[in-house]
Amino acid sequence: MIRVFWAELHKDLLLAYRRKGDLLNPLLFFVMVVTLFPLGVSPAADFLSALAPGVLWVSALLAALLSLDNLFKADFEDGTLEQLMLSSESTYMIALAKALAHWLTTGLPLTLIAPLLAVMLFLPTQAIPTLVLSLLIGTPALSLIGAIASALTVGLKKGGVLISLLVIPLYIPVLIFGASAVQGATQNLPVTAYLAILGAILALSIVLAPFAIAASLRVSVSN
Amino acid sequence: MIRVFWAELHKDLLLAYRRKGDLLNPLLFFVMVVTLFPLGVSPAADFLSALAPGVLWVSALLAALLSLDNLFKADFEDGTLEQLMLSSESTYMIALAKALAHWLTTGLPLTLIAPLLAVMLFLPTQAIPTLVLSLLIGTPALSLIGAIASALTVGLKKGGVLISLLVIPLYIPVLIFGASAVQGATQNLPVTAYLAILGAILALSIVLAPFAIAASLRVSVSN
Amino acid sequence: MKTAKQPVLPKWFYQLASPKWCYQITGTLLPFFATLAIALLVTGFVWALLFAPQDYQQGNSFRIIYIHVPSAILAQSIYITMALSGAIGIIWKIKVADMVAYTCAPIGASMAFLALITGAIWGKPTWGSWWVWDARLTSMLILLFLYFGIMALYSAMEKPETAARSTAILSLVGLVNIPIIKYSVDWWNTLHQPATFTLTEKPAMPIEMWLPLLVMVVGFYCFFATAMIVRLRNEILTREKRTAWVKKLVTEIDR
Amino acid sequence: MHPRLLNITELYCERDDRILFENLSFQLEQGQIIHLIGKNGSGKTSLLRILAGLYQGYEGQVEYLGQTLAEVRAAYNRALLYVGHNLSVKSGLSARENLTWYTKIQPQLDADLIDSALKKVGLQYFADVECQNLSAGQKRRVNLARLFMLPAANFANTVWILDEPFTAIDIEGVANIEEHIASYVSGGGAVILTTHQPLQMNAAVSKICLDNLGT
Amino acid sequence: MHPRLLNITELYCERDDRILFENLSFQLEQGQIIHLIGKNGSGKTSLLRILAGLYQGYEGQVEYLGQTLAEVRAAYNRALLYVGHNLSVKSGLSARENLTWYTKIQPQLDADLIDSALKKVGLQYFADVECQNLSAGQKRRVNLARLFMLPAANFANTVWILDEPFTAIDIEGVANIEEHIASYVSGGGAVILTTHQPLQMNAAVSKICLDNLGT
Ligand code: HEM
Ligand SMILES: Nc1ncnc2c1ncn2[C@@H]1O[C@H](COP(=O)(O)OP(=O)(O)OP(=O)(O)O)[C@@H](O)[C@H]1O
Ligand SMILES: Nc1ncnc2c1ncn2[C@@H]1O[C@H](COP(=O)(O)OP(=O)(O)OP(=O)(O)O)[C@@H](O)[C@H]1O
Ligand SMILES: [Mg+2]
Ligand SMILES: [Mg+2]
Repeated sequence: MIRVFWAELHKDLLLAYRRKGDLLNPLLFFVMVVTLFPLGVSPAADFLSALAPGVLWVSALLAALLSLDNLFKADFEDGTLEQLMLSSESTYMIALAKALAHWLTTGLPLTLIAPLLAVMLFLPTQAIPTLVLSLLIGTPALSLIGAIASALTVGLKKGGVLISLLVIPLYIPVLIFGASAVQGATQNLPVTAYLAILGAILALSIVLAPFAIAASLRVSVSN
Repeated sequence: MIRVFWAELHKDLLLAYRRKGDLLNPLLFFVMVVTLFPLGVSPAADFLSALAPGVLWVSALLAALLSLDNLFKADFEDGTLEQLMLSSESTYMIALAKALAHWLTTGLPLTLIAPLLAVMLFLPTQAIPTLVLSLLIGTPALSLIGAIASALTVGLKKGGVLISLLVIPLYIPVLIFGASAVQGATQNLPVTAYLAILGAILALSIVLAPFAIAASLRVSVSN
Repeated sequence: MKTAKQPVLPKWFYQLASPKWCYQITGTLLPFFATLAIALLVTGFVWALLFAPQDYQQGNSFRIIYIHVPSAILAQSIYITMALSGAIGIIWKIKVADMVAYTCAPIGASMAFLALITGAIWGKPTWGSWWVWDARLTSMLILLFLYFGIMALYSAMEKPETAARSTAILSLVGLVNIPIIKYSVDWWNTLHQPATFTLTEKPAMPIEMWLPLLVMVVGFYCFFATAMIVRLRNEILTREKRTAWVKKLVTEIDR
Repeated sequence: MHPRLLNITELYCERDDRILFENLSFQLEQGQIIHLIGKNGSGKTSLLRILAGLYQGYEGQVEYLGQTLAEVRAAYNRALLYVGHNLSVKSGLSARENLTWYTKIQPQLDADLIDSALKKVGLQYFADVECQNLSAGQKRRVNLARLFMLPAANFANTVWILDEPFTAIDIEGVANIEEHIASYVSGGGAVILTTHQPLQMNAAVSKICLDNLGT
Repeated sequence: MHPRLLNITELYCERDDRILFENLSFQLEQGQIIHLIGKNGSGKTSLLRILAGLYQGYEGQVEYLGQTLAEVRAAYNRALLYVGHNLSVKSGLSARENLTWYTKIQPQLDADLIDSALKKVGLQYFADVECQNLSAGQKRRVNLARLFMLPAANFANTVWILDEPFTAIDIEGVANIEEHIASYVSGGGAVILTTHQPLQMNAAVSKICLDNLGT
C-alpha cells in the first residue's frame, strides 16, 4: 500500500527534478499571468489592490489547471499507465501519489511565492497570511479535483482545452471561497468560516477523488 | 509553394473538424475564464465595466496560448513533422499554413464571440467595434508569435508550461496595444493609432515569424 | 557542418571561431579585465559611499543608484550581446559564439534581477511602496522574463548544439521585440496615468555624483567581461573535452 | 498435472463493425507456449489485451485458475507480466530507475535481480543512462528486462503475455529471450505471444491462427 | 554506368560520449541495396538520420551526386523517401487522406497511384478508416504505401532510406515489399535499409556492419 505510494511519488518527483525547468515553470507562469493584469487592465494602485484577491486566486487556478494536461499524458503515451493498471497494488494509493506530486510541483511553490506577487499588486498587508493559508488549503484540492479530469481525458488526443472545460466548473467553489477569504481579510472581516469550508472541500477530495481518478484511469486505458 | 500551403492548411483544419470538440474548446475556455472574473473579483457592474477591456484581452491571450501546445506536438510525435522537413517545398509556406490554421480555430472564433462576453461584462457599447477590430488584427499576430515558441519547445517532453514562459513576454505589446485601444474606445478617445501599431506588429510577424518557425522546427526535428 | 564554404569573412573571425584560439586569447585577457574590474569597482564604491555628496531630497538612500543604474544598463547591453552572438552562431556556425550567448544569459538575468531588487529597495523610501507599474520598471521586468525564458529553454534542451540554435532564435525574436516593448510600455503608462514619479526626469545630477557613477558603470562592464570569460573558458573546456588540446591541457594541470 | 492457467471460452470480439473472432475457445496450460499468428489486423493485439484485462469490448469468458478475471483481479495481476506494443519505459528515467519503479508497482518482481537482469539484456553499461538517450532496441530491452526479474522459484502458475516482444531487438537478443522463455515455461509458467518472425524455441510451441476466424 | 548517388566520406558520430563510428566511408550507387546491420545501439538509426539530413551531430561529408546535402537540400528532398522508426501517419486521418497529403508535401509522389498503392499494401478495404482504428501493422503499411507511389519512370537517381521498415509487418507483407524494393533498384534507384530480420531479396545486397566501428 504505502510502498507503491512512495514509489509513484518518488518517480514523479524524480522526473520533475530531472527536467529542472519543470519545477519552476508553473511558478513562472503564475508570476507572468499576475503581471499581465496591471498591463491589461490598469496600473493604478488602488484599482489593483481591489483586484488583487481575485487575480491572485484566478491565476493560481490557471497555473494549476495548465499543468494538469501533463499529469497522466506522458504515462499514458509511453505505456507505463497501462502497467500501473496491471499492478496488484492499491490504485487508490497510486492516484493519491500522483495528485500529491502534482501539488508539490505546482500548488506548493505557488503558495510560497504568492506573498511577493501580493505586494506587487498592492494587496493590503494584513490579508497576506489569509492569502497564503487559503492557497495552502485550496491548491491541494485543485490538484485532486483536476487529476480526475486529467484522468478522464488522458486517452483523447487533444486533452489540453477539454480538461479546462471539465475542471473549471469544479474549481469554481474553491475559487469563490478562496477569493472571498482574502477579500474578507482585506476588510478585516472574519475569515475562519471560508477557510473551514475550503478545509472541508479538501478533506472530501482526499477521501473521494482518488477513487474517481483510479476509475477514470481504468476506463481511459481500456480501449 | 501555394500547393503545400493549402495541403497543410487543409490537413490541420480537417483534423480539427474530425474532433469537433477542438473547434469549440478554445472558445469555451475563453468564455469560462471571462466568467471566472465576476466570481473571483466582484460582480459590481461599474467595477466590471472598467475591468472589461483588460479581462477580455487577457483571456483571449490565454486561450490562444493554451492551444499552442498542440500546434506541432502531434506532428512531432507521430513523425509527420520529420516528413514535412523532408519536403522539397517551401518551409515558409508550411509554417504560415500552420499558424493560419491555428488562428482559424482559435483567434477567429474568439473574436466572433467577444461581443457577447463584452455585454456580459458591461463594456460600453461604443467600444465593441474596437474590441472586435483589435482582436481581429491582434490574434493572428498572437498565433504567429506563439507558433515560434511552440516550434522551439516541440521536441521537449513537457512543453506545456515552458511555452507560456517563452511567449508571454512576446505577447505583452500586443496585449497592451489591444487593451489600450479598447480602453480608449470606452472613453471615446481616438484609437486608430493603436490599431495601426497592432497592424504593423501583425505585418512584421507575417513576414518574419514563418522564418523563425521553420528554423525552430528544423532544430527541434534534428536531434 | 564545416565552415569551409561559408561567405568570406576576416581571418580573425575564423580564428576566434576556433575554441582553442579563443581559450588562449581569453586567457591573456582575463587578468586584465579582472584587475580593472576590481580596481574600478573598489574605487567607485569608496567614492560613491564616502565622498559623493548627499542628495538634497533623499539623503543617503540615493546612493543605491551606484548599483542600480549600472546593473540596469548592463542588463540591456548583455541582452544585445547575447542575441547578436546567437545570430553569429546560427549564420556562420561558430561554436564560440554559441558559447558566448550561453554564458551571457545567467549574467544578464542576474543584472536585471539586481536592478529590480535595488530599484525595489530604493522605491520603498522614495515612493512609499516596493513596486509601481511604471513604464521603466515594467519593461525591465519583461526583460527579466525574456532572460528567464531563454534560460528555461536552455535547461530544457539536452544537447548544447540544439540548445544554442533554439535559444539564438528566441533571443533574436526577443531582440526585435525589445523596442516594441519599450515603446508600448511607455505609451501605455503615459496614457493611463500622468507621470507621478518624475524622479528619473529630474535635472541632471551634479558632476561629483555623476563621476563615480561613470566609474561604477565601466567597472560593471569590466566585471561582466570577467565573469563571461571565466564561464566561457569553463564552457569551452567541457564542450571540447574530446579534442586533443583539451586532453593535453587537462593532463598538464593534473600533473 | 497441467493446471489450466487461462481458460478462454466462446470469445467474441468486434471492432469497427468487423468481427475479429467468434466462438474462440482455448486453454493456456502450465508449461505451454502459445504463438498467436495472423495477418496484420487479424486481432492479435486485441486478443492479448483482452487476456491481460486491458480491453473490455468482448463477449465470452476469460478465466484464470477457474475464476473470471474480474473476480481475481489482484491475484491475476500478481501472476501476470504484460509486454505490449508500447515501450512502457519512462524516457526521463534510467534503465535502473525504471526497473526499480517496476518492482514497487509489480511486487512479483524482485529488486535484487535488477543488476543481473540488466546484464542479461545487455544493458549493463547503459544502466544509468536516461532512456531517452537509448536506441529503439535498447529501450525495448529495458522493458523486457522485467522477464528476467521474476524469481525462478515463483514461475509456477504465472502468465506472460507478450505482444511482438522482439520488435527492434537484434538477432542475438531474440535468441537470448527465446531461451529464457523456454526455461520459464519448463519452470511452470505459461506464455502467449505474437511475433511475425518464426520462433526458434527449445520447447513445444502451439500455434493459434486468427486469420479467417471472423468476417 | 553506376553513378554514385550518395558519397559518404570520413563520417564521425558520437553520442553520449561513446563514438558510434569513425572514419566511415562508403558509396551508395544506382541499383545498389545496402543492408545496414549491427547490434541494438550500434548507430544504425543515427547513420540513417544523418543520411536523410535529419541529424546534424556528425563530422565528415555526405554528398548527393557530388554536392553536400546543405547545397542540394531541395533536390535531395525530391529524390528521397525516408521511412523512420516513427509511424509518420496522422491517426485522425484515413489512409487515403494521409497519402493525399503526402503527395502535396512530397511532390515526387503521384496522387494517381494512391489507389493502386493501397491495394498493393493490402489496405484497399481500410482506405477510409481513420488510422487510429488500424492495427499496428496496418498503420505501418500506410506509411510504406508511399514506396508504391513513386512512378516507375522516375526511379533513376532516387534514394530510399528505410529504418526497420518491416516492424510489425506480417510475413506476406514483408515478401511483397522486398519484391518491390528489388524492382525499384533494378529501375535505377538505390536503397539503404536496416532490419534485424534476414532479407530474402531477389537482388544483390551489400552489407555494412556497424558493430566494432566505434568505441
Ligand atoms: C524595481 C524597480 C526599478 C527598476 C526595474 C528600475 C529600472 C531602471 C532602468 C531600466 C533604468 C535605466 C538605465 C539606463 O539604461 O540608463 C533606471 C535608471 C534609473 N533609475 Fe531606476 N528602476 C527602479 C526603481 C528606481 C527607483 C525606486 C529610483 C529612485 C527613486 C530609481 C532611480 C533611477 C535613476 C535616478 C536612474 C538613472 C536615470 C538616468 O540616468 O536616465 N529607479 N532604472
Ligand atoms: N536521442 C539520443 N540522444 C543521445 N544518445 C542517443 C539518442 N538516441 C540514441 N542514442 C545513443 O546512440 C546510440 C546509437 O543509437 P541508434 O538509435 O543509432 O542505434 P540503432 O543501431 O538504431 O539501434 P536499434 O537497433 O536499437 O534501433 C545508442 O547507444 C544510444 O545510446
Ligand atoms: N483502437 C481501435 N479502435 C477501433 N478499431 C481498432 C482499434 N485498434 C485496432 N482496431 C481494429 O481491430 C482490428 C484488429 O487490430 P489488432 O491491433 O488487434 O490487430 P493485430 O492482429 O494486432 O495486427 P498487427 O499484426 O498489425 O499488430 C484491426 O483491423 C483494426 O482495424
Ligand atoms: Mg498488434
Ligand atoms: Mg534504430
